[in-house]
Amino acid sequence: MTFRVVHYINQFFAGIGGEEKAGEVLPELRQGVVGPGAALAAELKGQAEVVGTIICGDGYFAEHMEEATAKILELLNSCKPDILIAGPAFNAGRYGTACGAVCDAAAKQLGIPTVTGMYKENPGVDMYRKNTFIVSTADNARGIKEAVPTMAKLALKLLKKETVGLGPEEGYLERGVRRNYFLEETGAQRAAAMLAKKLRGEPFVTEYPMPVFDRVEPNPAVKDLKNATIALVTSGGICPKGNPDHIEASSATKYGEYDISTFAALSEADSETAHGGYDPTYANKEPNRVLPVDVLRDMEKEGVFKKLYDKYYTTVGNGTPVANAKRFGAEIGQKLKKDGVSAVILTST
Amino acid sequence: MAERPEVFTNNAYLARRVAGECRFVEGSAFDVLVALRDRIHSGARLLTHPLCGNLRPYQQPFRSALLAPPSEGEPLSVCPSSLALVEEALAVYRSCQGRWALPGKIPAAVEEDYACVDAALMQDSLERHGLWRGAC
Amino acid sequence: MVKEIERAGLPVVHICTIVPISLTVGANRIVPAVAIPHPLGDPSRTLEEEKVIRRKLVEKALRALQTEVSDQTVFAE
Amino acid sequence: MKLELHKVKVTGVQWGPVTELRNGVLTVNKAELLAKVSGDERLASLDADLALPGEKTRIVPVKDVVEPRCKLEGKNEVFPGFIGDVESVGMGKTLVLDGAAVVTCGKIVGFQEGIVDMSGPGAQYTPFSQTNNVVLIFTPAEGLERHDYEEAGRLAGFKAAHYLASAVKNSVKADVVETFDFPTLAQAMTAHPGLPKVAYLYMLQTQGLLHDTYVYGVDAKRIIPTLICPTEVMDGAIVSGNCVSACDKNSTYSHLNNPVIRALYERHGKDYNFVGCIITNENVTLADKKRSSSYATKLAKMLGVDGMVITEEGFGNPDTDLIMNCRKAETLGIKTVLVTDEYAGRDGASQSLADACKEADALVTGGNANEMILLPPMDKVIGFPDFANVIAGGFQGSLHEDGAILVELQAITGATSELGYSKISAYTM
Repeated sequence: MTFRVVHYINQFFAGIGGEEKAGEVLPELRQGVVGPGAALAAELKGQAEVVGTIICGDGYFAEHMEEATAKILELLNSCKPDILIAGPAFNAGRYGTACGAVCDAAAKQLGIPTVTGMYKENPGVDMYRKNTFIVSTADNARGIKEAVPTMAKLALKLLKKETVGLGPEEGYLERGVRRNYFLEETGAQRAAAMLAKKLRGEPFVTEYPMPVFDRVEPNPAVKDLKNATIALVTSGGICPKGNPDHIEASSATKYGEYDISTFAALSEADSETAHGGYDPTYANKEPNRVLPVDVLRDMEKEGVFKKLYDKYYTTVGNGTPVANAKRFGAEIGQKLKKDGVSAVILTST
Repeated sequence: MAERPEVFTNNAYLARRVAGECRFVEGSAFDVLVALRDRIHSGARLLTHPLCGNLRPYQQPFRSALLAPPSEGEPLSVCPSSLALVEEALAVYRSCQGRWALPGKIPAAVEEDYACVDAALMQDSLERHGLWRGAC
Repeated sequence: MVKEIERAGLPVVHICTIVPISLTVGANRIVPAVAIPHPLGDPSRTLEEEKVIRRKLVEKALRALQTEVSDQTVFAE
Repeated sequence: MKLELHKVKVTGVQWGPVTELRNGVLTVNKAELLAKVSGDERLASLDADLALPGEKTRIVPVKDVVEPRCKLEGKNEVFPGFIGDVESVGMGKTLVLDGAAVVTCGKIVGFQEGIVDMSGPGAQYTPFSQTNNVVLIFTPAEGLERHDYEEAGRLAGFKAAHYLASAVKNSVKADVVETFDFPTLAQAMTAHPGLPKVAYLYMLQTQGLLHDTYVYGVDAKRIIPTLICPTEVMDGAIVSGNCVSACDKNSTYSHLNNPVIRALYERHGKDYNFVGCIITNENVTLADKKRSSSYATKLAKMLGVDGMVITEEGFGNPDTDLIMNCRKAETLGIKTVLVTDEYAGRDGASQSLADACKEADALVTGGNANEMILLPPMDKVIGFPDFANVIAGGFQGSLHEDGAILVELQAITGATSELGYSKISAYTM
């Protein structure tokens, strides 16, 4: 029996069009292979068949994630697939995110294995690496020759329920997911051997690496404060009253960007905190206790520095996954840098 | 003599055995941890570990802990190790959110066993502070 | 988050209550704040007094931004 | 201290008129066994059954597993403080019925105990699918308090294990004699010059009801960390009163056969000089945790050791003890290797330990206890199968109509041993 494969691709790889079509192409199912599916089918070497291809525009997916996912799952389910293969998306951010999201949903709701492919810096990697196998690809479509055979090989392994090895051997980006396996020696024998190596100063491999923290070099100080633009960022969850963007009280998946250009200070009437990690009474009563707009506005008027940046950025630091926090920081940093901000005050609770 | 420690619990079985006042939290074990965290934010220190025994959050519906209140007249300072412990405990609970055993949602006989074990693990610590009233 | 903003090339000062956590998340310029539910305020004072406290913290933060550092630095006083 | 373990291989167990051991087969007079074990008015009923490797048999819920042992020569008797007097053990000769085990089975509280499958996919996860098991099944007297019930069940296991070994001791000859000779500290300090000195820091679960361990009959939460001779451990100086979390509780059987002691002894004189074993506890209060970790690592420093294996028992709260022990030892210049297991969630994506430190750079894992396993139905179930629904690692609905059980490895006795008894590990996929 051959396994049934469904392939997910975007409007560009389906030959419908580029960016101009990204928002228009709704999820659709075509029988058999489309575009890069031909190369994939060849690599599956008759052991699995690409029975259908689902196509969706990246822009449409990004803007209608819930509806698009539901529709794609429905189309997928109608094919009775044994596996979903998505992409590869290379370094295309929205395409990568869509591939990851579709794989995640297929695994969770249909219980099938999934494989996709992305460049290691694609934002989809950090968001979905735990939920699917992401084969490491080049940053552009020229890498398809290397990507497709690796994806096909991994897919066949998953279909045959063979043991999947480590990321570097199999070509996928480490998922950060723990899996059990049996070794030749008992844990005690391994510990005794590891101690001998550690004492001799020989290299040894821990079986569980502790979470690591990386560091960034400090940037140079602000030389000319009088001409500086200062921006405010907070992980204390301050947001406009009513939390218009629904920033989550914990495990935040988004951050907010709000205009304060006309504010002399924040107040109980216009702001509140979305943060669920502390008692919100004090921040709701006087939001400047978390985001000191009042004082900074005064100092701007006094000419201590030139300008308080027109917007502030906010999220909730409570239980927010490291990958999300990293992405928020990177995006906020880029925007501030582009707008000529000189330095940032970040407040946390 | 240090000030009387504060007992936080959602376990009525334990609360009945505590001599004197008890901060009873209506709700889940997670809610107890949130109450502990807020109290730590206002300067209290943990005296007992915020995770219980060997039971996972999705098994044990009850959670109890002892806190030392902030010293009167001292400037407010948050105990970083207490905060780290309670945050780690919250993370353990969040990692299995949706599976928590909740008071009133498991068979009564089993719930009583859980209540008893939670109390038994606290008994020694309560006795040391003269807060254990004993069986009732 | 603080680290990624710094990585984008902007000096960042982190005003936060629990300095060890700030050190763990990799902030380079750290100013200790008042308390978790109100890092830049103190509800036991009057609003005017609070604003003075807040002003002092922000001034300290601006001084930190004007100070060259080569490693993680806590600006306590 | 010198101890000889006289091991007789047991390859089968059966009921019969006389308790004896012939050609590897242990025959047990059931009435005599029950008579020896009963007499505790706290137990309303007591029964026994047999479970052999390869049989389609499931035992649930398992409280403890005890290896049959008794003294042949030397002072006192095994399990000091319970069977034996409180005088020192660990010298002379001890008979071991190698390949046999007493498994105790009773529902002390409605949630905590483990599963042992004698065949099928679950069998490879528990060492007690390989032993010839005499199973004791008990129920409590009306209104019995849980502490008393736990103690009665614990004692029944020791009595049965001691009875089985004692009943055959005069008529068997050892297949293997293993000799363990630990020198005095004075000698140990100067032995094997040029080799680094190592110790074993042995953490005992001691948080309270169903989370206790006893040393010479003393509740180990009452001890200050201290030294113990490995041969004392082999004579049952450390016994388990811990019934919570089947996968990583250290049963009395695994204390008796502590694999870390064995592994360090195998390398003794070759890779390092194994000078001692320090026991410490895992408490509820943070003050106790600080005191015990400081005291235990200070003892190690006083012994002048260069390295140490540290084993944990349990998850969550004890992770704090493990990390404190590690950090304090490394700060004192003692290189550590930790043995633990993981709770990384069913998908393996959560943080494995509740605590961490950068000094913990050498860690051996017994695997992720949350990984799921489907245990197919068995022909015979010994014990109380309905408890799979509330057992640790089980969940509502885990007992299927056909008798299959869907559980986390956590429910399987000894699956992710933190003494390093099993061959499971985990890797980051």
